[in-house]
Amino acid sequence: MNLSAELVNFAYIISAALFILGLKMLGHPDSARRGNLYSAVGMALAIIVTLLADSIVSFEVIALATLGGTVVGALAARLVAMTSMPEMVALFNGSGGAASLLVGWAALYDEILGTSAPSTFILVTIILSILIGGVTASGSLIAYAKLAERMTTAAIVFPGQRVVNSLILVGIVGSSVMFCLEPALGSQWFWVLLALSLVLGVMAVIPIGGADMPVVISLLNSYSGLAACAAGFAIGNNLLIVAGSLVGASGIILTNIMCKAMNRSLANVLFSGFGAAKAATKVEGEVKPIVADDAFLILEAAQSVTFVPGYGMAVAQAQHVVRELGELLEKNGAEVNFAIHPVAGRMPGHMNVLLAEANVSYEQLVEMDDINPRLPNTDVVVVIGANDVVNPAAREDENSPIYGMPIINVDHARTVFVLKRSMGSGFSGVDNPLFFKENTRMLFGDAKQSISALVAEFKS
Amino acid sequence: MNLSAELVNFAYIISAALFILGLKMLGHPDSARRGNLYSAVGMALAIIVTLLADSIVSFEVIALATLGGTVVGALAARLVAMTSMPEMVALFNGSGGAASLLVGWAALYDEILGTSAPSTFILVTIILSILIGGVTASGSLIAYAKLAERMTTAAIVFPGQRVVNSLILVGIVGSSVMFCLEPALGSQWFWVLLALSLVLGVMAVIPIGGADMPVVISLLNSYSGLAACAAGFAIGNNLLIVAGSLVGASGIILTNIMCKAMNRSLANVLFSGFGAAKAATKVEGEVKPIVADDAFLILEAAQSVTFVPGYGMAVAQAQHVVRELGELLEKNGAEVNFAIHPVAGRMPGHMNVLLAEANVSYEQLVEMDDINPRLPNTDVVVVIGANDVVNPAAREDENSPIYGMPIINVDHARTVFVLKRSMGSGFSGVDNPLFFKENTRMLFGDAKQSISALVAEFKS
Amino acid sequence: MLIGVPKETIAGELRAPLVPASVKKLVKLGLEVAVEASMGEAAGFSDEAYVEAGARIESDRAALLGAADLVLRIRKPSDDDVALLKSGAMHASLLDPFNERGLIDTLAAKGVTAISMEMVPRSTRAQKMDVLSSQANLAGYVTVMLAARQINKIFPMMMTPAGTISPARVFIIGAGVAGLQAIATAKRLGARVDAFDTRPVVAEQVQSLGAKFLEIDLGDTGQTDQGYARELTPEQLEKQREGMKAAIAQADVVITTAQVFGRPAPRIVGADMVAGMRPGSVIVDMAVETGGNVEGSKVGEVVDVNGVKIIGLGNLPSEVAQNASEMFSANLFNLVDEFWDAEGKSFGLDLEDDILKSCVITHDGAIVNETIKNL
Amino acid sequence: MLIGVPKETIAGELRAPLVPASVKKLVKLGLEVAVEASMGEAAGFSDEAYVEAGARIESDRAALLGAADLVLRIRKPSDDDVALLKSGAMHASLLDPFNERGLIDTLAAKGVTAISMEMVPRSTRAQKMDVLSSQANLAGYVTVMLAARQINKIFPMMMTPAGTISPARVFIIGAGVAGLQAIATAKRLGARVDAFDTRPVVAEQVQSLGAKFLEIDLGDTGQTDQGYARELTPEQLEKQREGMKAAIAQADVVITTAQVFGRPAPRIVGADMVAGMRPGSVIVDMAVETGGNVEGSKVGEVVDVNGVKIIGLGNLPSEVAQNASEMFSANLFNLVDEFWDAEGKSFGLDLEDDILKSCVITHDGAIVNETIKNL
Amino acid sequence: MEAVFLSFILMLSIFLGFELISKVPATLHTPLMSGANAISGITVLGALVAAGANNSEMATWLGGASVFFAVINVVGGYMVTDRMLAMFRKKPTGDAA
Amino acid sequence: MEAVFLSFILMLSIFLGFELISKVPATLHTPLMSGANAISGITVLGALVAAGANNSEMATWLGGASVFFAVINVVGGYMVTDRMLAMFRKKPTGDAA
Ligand SMILES: NC(=O)c1ccc[n+]([C@@H]2O[C@H](COP(=O)([O-])OP(=O)(O)OC[C@H]3O[C@@H](n4cnc5c(N)ncnc54)[C@H](OP(=O)(O)O)[C@@H]3O)[C@@H](O)[C@H]2O)c1
Ligand SMILES: NC(=O)c1ccc[n+]([C@@H]2O[C@H](COP(=O)([O-])OP(=O)(O)OC[C@H]3O[C@@H](n4cnc5c(N)ncnc54)[C@H](OP(=O)(O)O)[C@@H]3O)[C@@H](O)[C@H]2O)c1
Ligand SMILES: NC(=O)c1ccc[n+]([C@@H]2O[C@H](COP(=O)([O-])OP(=O)(O)OC[C@H]3O[C@@H](n4cnc5c(N)ncnc54)[C@H](O)[C@@H]3O)[C@@H](O)[C@H]2O)c1
Ligand SMILES: NC(=O)c1ccc[n+]([C@@H]2O[C@H](COP(=O)([O-])OP(=O)(O)OC[C@H]3O[C@@H](n4cnc5c(N)ncnc54)[C@H](O)[C@@H]3O)[C@@H](O)[C@H]2O)c1
Repeated sequence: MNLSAELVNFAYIISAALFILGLKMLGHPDSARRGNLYSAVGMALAIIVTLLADSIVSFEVIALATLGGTVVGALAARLVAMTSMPEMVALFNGSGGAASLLVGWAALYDEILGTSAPSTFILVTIILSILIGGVTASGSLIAYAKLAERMTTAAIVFPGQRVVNSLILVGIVGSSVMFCLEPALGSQWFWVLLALSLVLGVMAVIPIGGADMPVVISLLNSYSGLAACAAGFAIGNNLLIVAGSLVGASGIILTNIMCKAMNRSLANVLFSGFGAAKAATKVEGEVKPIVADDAFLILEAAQSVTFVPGYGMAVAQAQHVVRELGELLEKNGAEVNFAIHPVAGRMPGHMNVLLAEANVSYEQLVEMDDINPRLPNTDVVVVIGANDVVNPAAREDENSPIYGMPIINVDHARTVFVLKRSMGSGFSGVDNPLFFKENTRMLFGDAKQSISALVAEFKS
Repeated sequence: MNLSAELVNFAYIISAALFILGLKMLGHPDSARRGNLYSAVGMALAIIVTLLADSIVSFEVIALATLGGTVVGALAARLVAMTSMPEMVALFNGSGGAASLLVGWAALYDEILGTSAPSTFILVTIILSILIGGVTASGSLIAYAKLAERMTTAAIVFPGQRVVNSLILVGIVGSSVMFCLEPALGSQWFWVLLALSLVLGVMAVIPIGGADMPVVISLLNSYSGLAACAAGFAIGNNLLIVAGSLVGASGIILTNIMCKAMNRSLANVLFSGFGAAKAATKVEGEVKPIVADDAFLILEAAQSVTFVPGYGMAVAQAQHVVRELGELLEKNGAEVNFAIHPVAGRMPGHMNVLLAEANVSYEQLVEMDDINPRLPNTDVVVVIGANDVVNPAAREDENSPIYGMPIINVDHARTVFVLKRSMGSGFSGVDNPLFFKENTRMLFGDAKQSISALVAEFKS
Repeated sequence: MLIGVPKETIAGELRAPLVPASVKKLVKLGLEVAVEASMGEAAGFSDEAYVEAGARIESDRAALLGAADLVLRIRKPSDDDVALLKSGAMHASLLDPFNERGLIDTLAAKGVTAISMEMVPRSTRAQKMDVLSSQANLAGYVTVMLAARQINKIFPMMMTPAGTISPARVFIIGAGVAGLQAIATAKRLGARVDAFDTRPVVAEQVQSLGAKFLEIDLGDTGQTDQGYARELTPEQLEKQREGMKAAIAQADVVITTAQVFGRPAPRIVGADMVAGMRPGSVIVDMAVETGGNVEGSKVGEVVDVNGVKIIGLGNLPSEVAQNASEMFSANLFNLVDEFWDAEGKSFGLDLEDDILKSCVITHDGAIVNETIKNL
Repeated sequence: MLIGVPKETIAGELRAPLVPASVKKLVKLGLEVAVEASMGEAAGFSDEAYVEAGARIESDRAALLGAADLVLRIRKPSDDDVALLKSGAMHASLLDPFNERGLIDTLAAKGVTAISMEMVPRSTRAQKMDVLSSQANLAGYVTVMLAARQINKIFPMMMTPAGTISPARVFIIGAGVAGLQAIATAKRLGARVDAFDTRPVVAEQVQSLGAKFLEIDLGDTGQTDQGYARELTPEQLEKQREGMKAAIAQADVVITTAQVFGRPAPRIVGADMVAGMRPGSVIVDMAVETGGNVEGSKVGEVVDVNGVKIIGLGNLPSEVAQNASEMFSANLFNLVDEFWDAEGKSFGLDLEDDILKSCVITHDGAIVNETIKNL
Repeated sequence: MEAVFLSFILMLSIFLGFELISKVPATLHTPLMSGANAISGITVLGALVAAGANNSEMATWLGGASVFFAVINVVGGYMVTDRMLAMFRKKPTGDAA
Repeated sequence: MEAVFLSFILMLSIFLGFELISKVPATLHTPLMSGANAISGITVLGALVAAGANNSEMATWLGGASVFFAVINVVGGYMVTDRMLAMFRKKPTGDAA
């Protein structure tokens, strides 16, 4: 049965619609599994109609390769331990990249051996497909190795890294140009390009630490979408373009979201290989503000959250929204505490009055001495309009007027959000070095409004 | 300057992107105005490149028509009173429909006078363009007349309406088929089609009451998008297709949203012309459940909201979320009250304790005798786990054990939401006819969860 | 029709059966009102206020009672007062009819139509006339205030520079109207509150106020169709005591409000349980007037048992006499209003009516109430 | 080093300066503690508890005071007690140094190092030793409980079948530590609360508790760098009285806590203002011991002025003696702990230290405190 | 093949339309409708081609008329939308509500 | 002209991709990534054409290899995603939290 190109393409439209639906549904916990199924159906449809199209004449190689791929893929997916999923995804992604590279390479044969001379546009798309495919393939392999701890998970940095990387880039651009000018099957420029693409993938991933790998995989995933898209241009296939660009765009967004959840910027990851050596020396005394959107992502990923309320919570009358945020966090699976400093507020028991009014249960209130040993294992501390009671100067600065006062050591937690309206000081008028610490983020604004914004994020 | 088709189309891509951005931004209050500007820029770009394209050779008619259209459009937009905006939009929409109709018609000339015989596909798209354009044009005119009170705003219903409408539909299908079989410029089938399209538009809108007009206009707006889309197919213009289908799809969604805000179903509006006569006889004793999404839309549009808490609010411990919802409604511009029935709850002052705990100010609490006269002018009453205290049987049913007890007459309000878990009765064990009233919607579920869902909607 | 309101004579009774606001409403209905001089003084309502509201002040008690068609008062009348009533007059007040058979007979003999306010049924419709509810509600509030004054601790939790004060633990036995209000008040003040009641439906009500309900499996308990508790069997009572022991020992404050309608209050807290409490803690026995829930409690006294103070103050609503009078008065007004025939200018004494059937005790020289007649 | 804790002798003083929990901590630091027999009884702490915590019970007061290196107590010592002290001993208690020049001189003459607890500075660091704060906090709570017991109304709003009870209006004058806690407590009980203070920073603090701040324009008022109020000029005081008149007349409860450190309390509520209040309403004058904010208030009495009750109870923290003792004791412990040199096993009496500089009054036979010396 | 591409575009546009207008506050319903209506004036492109291509006289006149109507829709639509949106001043953010 | 259509499609797909993945709960990051990765296995179509079109031997072998890799990506990707998602049982809705 041979389908006309029109029919095939209409089937592709349906496939594309199924991919779109699938992606949409993957974003909601309730529908995610069904979404994956939809997308798989779309894929199956696309493959079937492609096989039935009249452009395919021999099936032996296809059958063999498909069988092999299916067995490998299925076994890998089945047998891998639940905990090794991420590295498995990296490997799959890498094979997708390899496939794009090979498709581009094969297209090169068709084009160059074809009737007319290949247009530059086609050549460029082919080169892109090979380049991005190559980067994805080798990069994913490295990511896999890091995640599976087959190599050091630490960032690999060496002097002159930036120079080397720049040289590689120059080499890629140069060989691409040369190849376009003189496209030939055995061209040495082609081999240079191929090799450099693979090397670039390796170089891009090695300077990134193991903890950042999920972000890298997400990014490589986005790349593999772009590679498919480029391949689509190269061989004139709409579905490759649609599906590829969908994956490319959504992958970038997802990467961005994941970056935020890890409290890093996308640029930081994108160019980490070229700036990692520099990033180590941070300016002391820099204030890092954060907006509610980003704070939400970090809170959402947190396993343990401790609130430290102070006078500012009372001024903002934020106790009700704070309790609500606490409930939402608990529903999200986090352990939530309220650490009460004895002198927080403006009268003894000020925080107790407010939190009781908001119906925070007594069980969640923790005294300073009990919370301090637990803070180093706390993911996020949210300081709500407190200042003096979390001022590390009381611990560190012998000249401070509050030196010696026991404080809540929020700076020992993994991440600290400080919610206040300005950089102003508290009752005692003492400046607070907490605001400048590496792991502190300032969420400026009225505490009630800031917390409400976080609550809104949780509910949407 | 003559632009190549490629260049024109690349410019169209930019225009399309601007439309998409514009529509996206129109959905958020902060960016809406800028969004409209983006979309206008996209339109200007599209018009300019089209004029520069090599397909356009004479400009006199264009110049004249453009001048005329600009003057009329600008004057109308400037001079119309703020209150008459909706009818103005209806008129604009109508002229959009007329334009589509005319483009289709003109395309007919090109096709039939053209070199090859017109394909059926093209003919169908032309007919669609004329049909939808015609319906939009005449329908919008009627909608305008109703809104501007140039004709009766009441629904016009006559016996045999459904028969007439069915005949018109049959006529349209028949004449279309005949025309496709025998396409000719002066064909009587064409005229029949044209006339019936215009009649259909009229028939579709007259049976709809004035209050529903905004929904109808939104729907017609969606139609005019589809008409543009059909015209795009007819003349092979990508931008028409993209912009037209964008408007078509978003218009349908918007219509749906507006329907929900008016507490009606889209089907009800879509087929109102064909079922209006039947809709008058409603089954008595029907319970109408509602989900939080829909309830939200009604609350969002409400100017005055009264909460009536009962024992169920206490059981659900929903007082905090209720206060929050109240605050959100107030921020949204509604007047919010809490009507407290003297015997609500299970101890005297039960509601007071809870609402005070949640920090609802005493000023918002209203006694039964004070709220009752105000209820007929209240948009929405939200009954939160109350039952006996809002049971109209106490007023209406002489045999009821609670006959004679003064109640809060929530059934006098425009819309009543009853939040409870089941159809079960309250403390007194008496069934509640309120649940079956025309203007009552049951929001089933634990009160705290229901209210939280509403709050979440408000925040997203 | 003339309403007569004598001054309460029982010592410590500060409430007034009718406040000026209700007088005004009664006058508007077309009734005449006469009140004994200084009737409302103790509750904060001056004679002038009554006059302003439209009442007549009468200093001669005998004349007042002799002339009235309807006498409104809080406590049951003395025999002397009954003697002064005119035959055929109506009389609405608390009567304690289960225990005052003599008084009932006297009233019947005198031909008085006596309404016992405690017999108003506990239906949704009658709730506005229900003085037991309205007064118990205030009493529940007062119990907590009494406990808060007597105990040497504060109720709320406070984390302060000088250490953390843990919240007082309050345990409330009997979560009827008074018990629930006590729960709410103690919760408001920041205490940690547990409660217990024999009626199973109450658990949800307690939780609806944010307090904890102590689960004790007593087997079948249930309630009457009026919503009152049934009396427990001795075994059940023993089980209950056992189950509550730990809760009482932990508590800083125990408030008991357990009543069984028409019977003496159940004895729930024994001397052993009192002994188990920390010195300095406090027990408020709200049932002290009907026999007491707590062993050793005495009416009108604060008994100190090894440092545990047992407060047995009676007539708690009188402690907030102003509000209590307002509520009692509103209840009486609602009763009159419900049955007042505005056209006929008369009281529609329909003995078939659900409410009147249960609260009118004597009429036309006989005891008409079924429950009381067959006692 | 031996800490000696004599029993308080002043009538009505139920608090104990040191509770067993603190004794345990002191012993752990390496100090010896001796307490007079039955020292903590009134606050609920038995001698056994002290022994268990590691203290020695001493029934001979003279021996106790004569042997102690550091005496801890609540109230200032009598001259007899001072005479018993050994020269060079330290003595920490309230001293009222502004008004007790004679006592200070005696202490200096005896060579005692006397620490005046009220002179502990109001810095963030010293707050844990600040007994004025910790006791005023509890006193603020007690004022509301006193008012709630005395008034014939309830505090919260209630919408009931028998009508709506409007919330009590509470007006609080002076929103320092005690005033703020009074605000919080009254709010918790459901009252409608307004407050006034002369220090402008307080407005925000009042609002942070959900209460309303009464704005009266007094011109420049301000506060000392210790956070205490400055004394008003007579004109300002007049303005204040005028501005508060309406608020007081409306109020069911007025609670006054206004103090000016080291001076007699300002007289704020005059007889005319009391007369303007509704009979049945209540005034609590917390400043009664330092002269009273209210005209007509008497220490230790409830004065009835035309139905308005003016409560002038002194020593309010004693009403919640258990918690008050715990707090006072924690403050004293924190003081010792802060300056205790664990290695040298001695008290680091560094007179250059911010805190000690302001609270040590006499040392080595002389008055060392600048403020007091130059009084 | 063109039909294929156009259908692809149609499908994608419809999905996008749905995604874009998922949740709009009620206050924006009218301006959004009006703004979308202005976009549907895109028919003006078809009208321009019809009026300017000089294919047949009738087509030119029909095209001219359709340019007239389409321009009304475009110009009026954008202007009226802008006027409506100009009324949406941000509410002053008020006190810490 | 084909490039025009393809670009149109690209533009629309990108917008759609952005709209679709606007807010995803953190728990779904990994499965979503994995699911998207499976979709990117769409290269399999190109691979099939390359392997089956019989244009040149080299192209066929390259195509065959790329079919192999692409199929791994597709099959493995969908299956692993499904396995991950199967773990997301809805939490029991618990008490009235
Ligand atoms: N507990 C007591 O009994 C008592 C009594 C008197 C004094 N004190 C003293 O008060 C201090 C208490 O420490 P603390 O950490 O609770 O308070 P704090 O040190 O005074 O700091 C409060 C912080 O809250 C912020 N804030 C104010 N309003 C806000 C709003 N609406 N939204 C967000 N932030 C707001 C302020 O920063 P921005 O202005 O930048 O927003 C301020 O820095 C201690 O120094 C203590 O000694 C305590
Ligand atoms: N105020 C007093 O002093 C007092 C004292 C005793 C008795 N009463 C009586 O109690 C009644 C009070 O009337 P009311 O209207 O407040 O209460 P009600 O008539 O008892 O109705 C309460 C309703 O709340 C619903 N509900 C329970 N839990 C819920 C939850 N978690 N979420 C949502 N809904 C929930 C129940 O319906 P579902 O089960 O379908 O959810 C029930 O129908 C009157 O009859 C009064 O006479 C009053
Ligand atoms: N329908 C109405 O409108 C209305 C009005 C008022 C009250 N009621 C109902 O009547 C019920 C009882 O009212 P009440 O407060 O006047 O009752 P009550 O004063 O007779 O008794 C007080 C409480 O003591 C409890 N009790 C009895 N024996 C006990 C024991 N051994 N241990 C522990 N608790 C014991 C009772 O269950 C009751 O809750 C209320 O809970 C309410 O539901 C209904
Ligand atoms: N730094 C700390 O850790 C710390 C500790 C305790 C207290 N403080 C500060 O010290 C302040 C005062 O504390 P306090 O409560 O012990 O003060 P206080 O007992 O000396 O006075 C009570 C209140 O009365 C007010 N007052 C004086 N004259 C008045 C008048 N004419 N009218 C109305 N009010 C008048 C004062 O302003 C003060 O608020 C507190 O508000 C607090 O901010 C700080």
